[in-house]
Amino acid sequence: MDMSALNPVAIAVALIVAATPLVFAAIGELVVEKAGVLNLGVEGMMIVGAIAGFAFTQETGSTTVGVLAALIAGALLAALFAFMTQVLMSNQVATGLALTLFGLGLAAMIGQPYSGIPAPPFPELAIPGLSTLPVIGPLLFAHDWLVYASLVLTAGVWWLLNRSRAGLILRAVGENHDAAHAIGYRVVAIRTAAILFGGACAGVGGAYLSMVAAPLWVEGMTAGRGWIALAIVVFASWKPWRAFLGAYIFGGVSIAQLNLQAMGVAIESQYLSMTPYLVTIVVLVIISADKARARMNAPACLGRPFFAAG
Amino acid sequence: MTALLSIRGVTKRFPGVIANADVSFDVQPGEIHALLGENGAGKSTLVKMIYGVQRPDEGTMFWNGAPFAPGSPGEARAAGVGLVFQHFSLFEALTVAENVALGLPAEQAGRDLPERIRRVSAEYGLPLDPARQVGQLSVGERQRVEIVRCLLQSPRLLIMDEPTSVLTPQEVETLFLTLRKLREEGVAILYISHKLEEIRALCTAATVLRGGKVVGACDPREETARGLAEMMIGRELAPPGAPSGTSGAARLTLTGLTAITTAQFGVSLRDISVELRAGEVLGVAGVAGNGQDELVAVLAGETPVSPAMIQLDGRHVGGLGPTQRRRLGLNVAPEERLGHAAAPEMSLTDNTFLSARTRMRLALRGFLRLGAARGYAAKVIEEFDVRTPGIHAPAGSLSGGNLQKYVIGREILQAPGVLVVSQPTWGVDAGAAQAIRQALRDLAAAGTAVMVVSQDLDELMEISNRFAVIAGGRLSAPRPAGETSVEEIGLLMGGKADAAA
Amino acid sequence: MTWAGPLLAVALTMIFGMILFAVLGKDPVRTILIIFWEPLTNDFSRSELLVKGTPLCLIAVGLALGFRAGVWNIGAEGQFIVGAIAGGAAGLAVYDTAGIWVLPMMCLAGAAAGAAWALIPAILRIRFNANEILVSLMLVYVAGLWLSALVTGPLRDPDGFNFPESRIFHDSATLPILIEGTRAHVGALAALAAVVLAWIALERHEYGFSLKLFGQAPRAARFAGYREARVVMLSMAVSGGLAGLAGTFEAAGPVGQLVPALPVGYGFTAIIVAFLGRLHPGGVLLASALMALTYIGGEGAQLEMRLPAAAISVFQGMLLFFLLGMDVFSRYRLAPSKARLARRAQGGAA
Amino acid sequence: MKRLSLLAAAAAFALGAGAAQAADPLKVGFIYVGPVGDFGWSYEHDQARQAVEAEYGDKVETSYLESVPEGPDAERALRQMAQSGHDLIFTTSFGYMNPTLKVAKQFPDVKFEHATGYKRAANVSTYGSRFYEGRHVIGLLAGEMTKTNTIGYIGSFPIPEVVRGINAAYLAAKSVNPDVKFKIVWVNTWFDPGKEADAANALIEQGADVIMQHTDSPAAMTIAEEKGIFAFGQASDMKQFGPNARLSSIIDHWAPYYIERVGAMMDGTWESTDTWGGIDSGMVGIGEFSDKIPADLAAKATAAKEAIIAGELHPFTGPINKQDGSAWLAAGETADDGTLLGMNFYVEGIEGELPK
Repeated sequence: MDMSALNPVAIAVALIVAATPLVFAAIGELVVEKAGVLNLGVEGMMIVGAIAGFAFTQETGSTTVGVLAALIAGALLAALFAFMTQVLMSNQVATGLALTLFGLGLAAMIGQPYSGIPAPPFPELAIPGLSTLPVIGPLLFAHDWLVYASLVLTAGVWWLLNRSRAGLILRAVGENHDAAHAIGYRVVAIRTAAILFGGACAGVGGAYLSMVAAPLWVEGMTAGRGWIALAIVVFASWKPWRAFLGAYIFGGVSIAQLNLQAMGVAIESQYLSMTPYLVTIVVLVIISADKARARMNAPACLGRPFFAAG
Repeated sequence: MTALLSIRGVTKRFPGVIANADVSFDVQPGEIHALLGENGAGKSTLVKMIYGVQRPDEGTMFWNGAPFAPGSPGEARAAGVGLVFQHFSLFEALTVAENVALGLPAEQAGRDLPERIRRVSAEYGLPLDPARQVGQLSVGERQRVEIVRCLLQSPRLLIMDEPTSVLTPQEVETLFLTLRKLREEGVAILYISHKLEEIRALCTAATVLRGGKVVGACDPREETARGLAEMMIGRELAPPGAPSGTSGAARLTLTGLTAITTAQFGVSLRDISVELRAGEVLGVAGVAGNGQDELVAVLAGETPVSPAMIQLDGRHVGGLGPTQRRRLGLNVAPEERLGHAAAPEMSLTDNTFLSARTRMRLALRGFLRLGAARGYAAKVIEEFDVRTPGIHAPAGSLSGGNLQKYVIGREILQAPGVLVVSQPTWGVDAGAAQAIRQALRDLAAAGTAVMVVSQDLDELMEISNRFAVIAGGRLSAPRPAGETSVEEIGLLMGGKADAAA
Repeated sequence: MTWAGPLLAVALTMIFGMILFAVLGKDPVRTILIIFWEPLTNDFSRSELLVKGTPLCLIAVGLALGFRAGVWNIGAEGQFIVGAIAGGAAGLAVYDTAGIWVLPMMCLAGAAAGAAWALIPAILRIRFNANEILVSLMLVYVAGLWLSALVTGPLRDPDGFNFPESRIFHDSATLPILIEGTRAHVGALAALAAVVLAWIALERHEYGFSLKLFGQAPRAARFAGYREARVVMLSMAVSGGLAGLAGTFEAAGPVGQLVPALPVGYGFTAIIVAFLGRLHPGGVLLASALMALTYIGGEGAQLEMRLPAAAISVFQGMLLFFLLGMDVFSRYRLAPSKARLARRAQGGAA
Repeated sequence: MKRLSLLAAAAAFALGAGAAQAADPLKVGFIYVGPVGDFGWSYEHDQARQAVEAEYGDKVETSYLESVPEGPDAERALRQMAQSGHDLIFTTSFGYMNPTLKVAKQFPDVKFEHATGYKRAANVSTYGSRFYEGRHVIGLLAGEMTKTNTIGYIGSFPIPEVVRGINAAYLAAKSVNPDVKFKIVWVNTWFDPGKEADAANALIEQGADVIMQHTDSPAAMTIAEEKGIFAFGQASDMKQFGPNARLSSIIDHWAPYYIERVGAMMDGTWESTDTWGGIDSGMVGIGEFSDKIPADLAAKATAAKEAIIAGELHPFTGPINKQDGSAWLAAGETADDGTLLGMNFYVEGIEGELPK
């Protein structure tokens, strides 16, 4: 094995590209789960975001419009989930799965005219002067704006959850919806808002795939990343910065595997591909084993339906 | 003088039930106004309308003479209504300050909130640490959080829904001091309670509800407790029977019972030794959260301990599960009726399987005998006067008192050798409470050893032969019921077991 | 009331589906007929309904039992795969011998492997409090990769030019066919038996009673003497075992060998089927028939109306949403809230 | 009902009661493993289907099922097609092999064409492309164009077809550039644009300045374009994804074969065959050379292509040793098709271990 062939900066840059869609989707889902809702439809919302972002960029020529469209599309699909689970009280697990099925089909249908078209370049937000610095230049100052947005989003959600009143209310709703209702908070409205936010984030995460990472549109291109985002949220024990880290670790395992192979390390690819999933299980076991700690972070009402009967 | 709150002709209907019918009364500034009534009399619904959780179907409320129709708790709070919930609406994972902030308008929940919590709570004799997590507080402290949350908004009307049911006598005294201080400041207090003595000691006016209607108003200071109770239930109470003094052989023996809890806010049981004899009722008093739940769970077999710690008729049963213990004659009726002693969504028939399937042979090699179960459910309903549409009614549709009669009846009719009951009459109206106490006494008289765990001292005084107090997971030595004063027990309950013993 | 919801849902799906198909430029009425009616009009399609419905029904019945107990096994897909691997491997291990014991042995191996795979999340939940939704989900991917590793490695057909698939099973390792000339195999009978047994368990046996009790009121279940660990292990093992059995059936039936593409998502679809069937064995049977119908009808519509496959999954998604949404009108949902309402109204918040 | 009479007709046909009348169009069915919009494998098959329609007009009626998984649903899809009166059915993925044979047995009068498989029957032909011939040509280009002497190769699954492509490309590259190194990354998927892009990035980080791929999406091409290195189109030309990066491409041209086989059906000369067509048959297309390629190199590559077409050049011509150094082909010896079809080893010089 020739370690000298390893360029840490380049790997880090690749890592950022692989992790950013996961950051968006996971942070969005984290907010949803903090409000006490389990939405398993992340994959469906991501892919609808992916096609919406791609299509609108094609039609308008503006990547900003594309990202915005992805955000709205993700939120729209999430609105369907919110209506089903919050108003009609359907089961969250089944509805989330149905949302994924529906989203994949919808995206494929909308996306038919957009297959086989290259994506316009996504503007990089290279910071003049700084981006040409060795090592830290490409590492910190030469990315597209969505990478910075993912950082801002994580910081924003951290601030929201831990420092703001809105976040306090959100946590309260996820912790004990009956009490929150009794004090006079509108549980359904707050949860709906959280679900929409989660959908918007997942949409942007999907758009990152089709507009920056791949960048092109093809059916089924999210290839299971929505499910990984769900795992990351738990892996992170519902903490924004840990979710950020988790996205980089998950992205990292995949990048590391490809890089190791490229370096000529012999690996059983199927068995290596299992590792991220096995690692998540191990991490899950470790954080869950300490019941007290897990309970303090885990939203107590996660996945439980709320009846506003009394 | 204009009343602070006037209720005029308020009616509220639910599918199949009229919760309030043409209710009218006034609350004056600076008065402590009792709202009396059995369970199901419509008190909680009335409170919810005043607090903006629900809206009246008919009738009007006036606030200082102006029409008052709060559309949300926030509006009610803005007008000056504060509510201390019966079951606290607190968030265990959040801190005291965060909990308080959630109940305040945004502009009042600024950075200085922790300081204000400290100041106000000290001022009213309810000290609190704003940074602590609510999940780690005792029940009494949790109530303080609720009260301080109300006080920070300088309410004109404070509604207290059964505030003392979870407090020690000393804590009750402290609370009364706080309430009287508030009254002197001109705050009106709407006080909901079952405890007639407390109402007589504290309140200056009372409105009595029965079946959703106002059936009387009085100055409770001028009434006897008995008079109030009769007004509430609408008939004369039977006098309590004398405790049967005889006691036979030891049926249940606890020896050095120790159970270290792993639950986050649980209480560990430490070195409990006591003997329960045939024919006696042993009362276990104590403030909620001092190990009662754990003790009942250990006796039920939900928490296994080492076999020798519990002996049933001489057999070591500490390691056995609930089913085997029932087979041997140890039955338990836990405190929480819905979700613990009974499954709310299951029918009364299905609920018989919970505890009676072995002793009453309701299941054979795992197959359920539905016919036998129906018969047993019907028998319980009949013998314990459970008011319900029938054996197919879900347990959750029964009122608290009727469900309690069903749960206790289900255990008693199995003729257990030992029966452990927790809070047999908690939240139950006076009529049903009387029936339940009588049934327990009859059971003891028939030779069963009965243990009653309760926070209601009056009740324990009435039905127990012997008394013990649980505090901090330790059980005091039992003493004959007649030789103990309420004050002494209060001290024991406050954790001064060694001082008083 | 119980019937009105699902019927209304199907009707709404037809209306919205017709709009969708019209927008796509296809004859809406004809397309709907092809999806919902034509599969019922000929023997072949009817037999294929059995082929498609059998795994869905088998898996969903097991899941419904677990869901009743509040045990969220969403990794049935993985248990299905592992069941196919174990059943298939057992069949391949005795490739050179024939006998009527071969199939039962394969079924046993498959069911046991599925159960064992499902017990991993069960044990991790009991022992470490790990969320079984996530553990079982992660294990789906592990199982899929494992299948792919095995058919490119130890189980690869030695005469298959290194292509990633196993040998074709011998006749004695292949499921008997129910109706000559079709693919409907005896697995359909097993699915029916599972429905009946599950019904008996739920309505007449302590096992089902303990599951229901745990799902509705866990503390009451402990009070009744049922141990959580036992309920979790048992319901995971049963749902995993049925999923594993379905996997073996699939390998030994319609596919006839182990291939990487063996799993087609039955395990995930079955979750929805379980809810569409209201977690009731009879309902699950109907729901799996309905799902199978839309699959087969969907293929027919693709072929005959040249509808894109994506339009069919959008249509299926709509059907699921309407069915799940209509649940609000069913007794299953309203009963608890009504009870709660009544309780609240009577003043005792307890 | 129309449908019923159609079915009746189909059943009659299946029973051999009546042959298709001249007036009826020939019904040709296609089964695709992916969506027609994958812009790779299934897309090219559908292009060929359209070519068949364009060629024969009214005389032919085509239909297709897309995204048919290679598992248990394939057999039903095939049967539905056979039953609904299709005369000729193309099953376009390896995984349809056994279902094709099963259905063919039940419908002896329907003809089947299975892509990339090796099992045949009286009414089942097989066909495939000698992509490795194309790999030889682009291998020459890659070997010459690399500055870093490092060529990145994205593999899908380590099946013979893919391994053959790697070996052919390596031998060709090595022949013009003795210092060339191959870095191979297996992504274990035919189709995951995100992962293919990650793999391309990983290879570029490892110094590759030319990327080859045996996966279906154009993701690697877009990355190559972005990073300013070279790549080749796979399955389709992919020029629009990498106007600067694309050097050439290996294009699946199924149209000539499909047109020929449909024609054979029409004039009644269809019989079961095994076709493994190379560049000469038109089934393997070499995309036009980019103007980045120097003229002499382009000429050399063109010459190689011509030599292959003429049958003068076999990409696997000895002496070639296997990776472990053991002899495989003696000098001048060419590989037989059997060995090529089951190829499960790297040739000498390729680093890394072939996953098992």
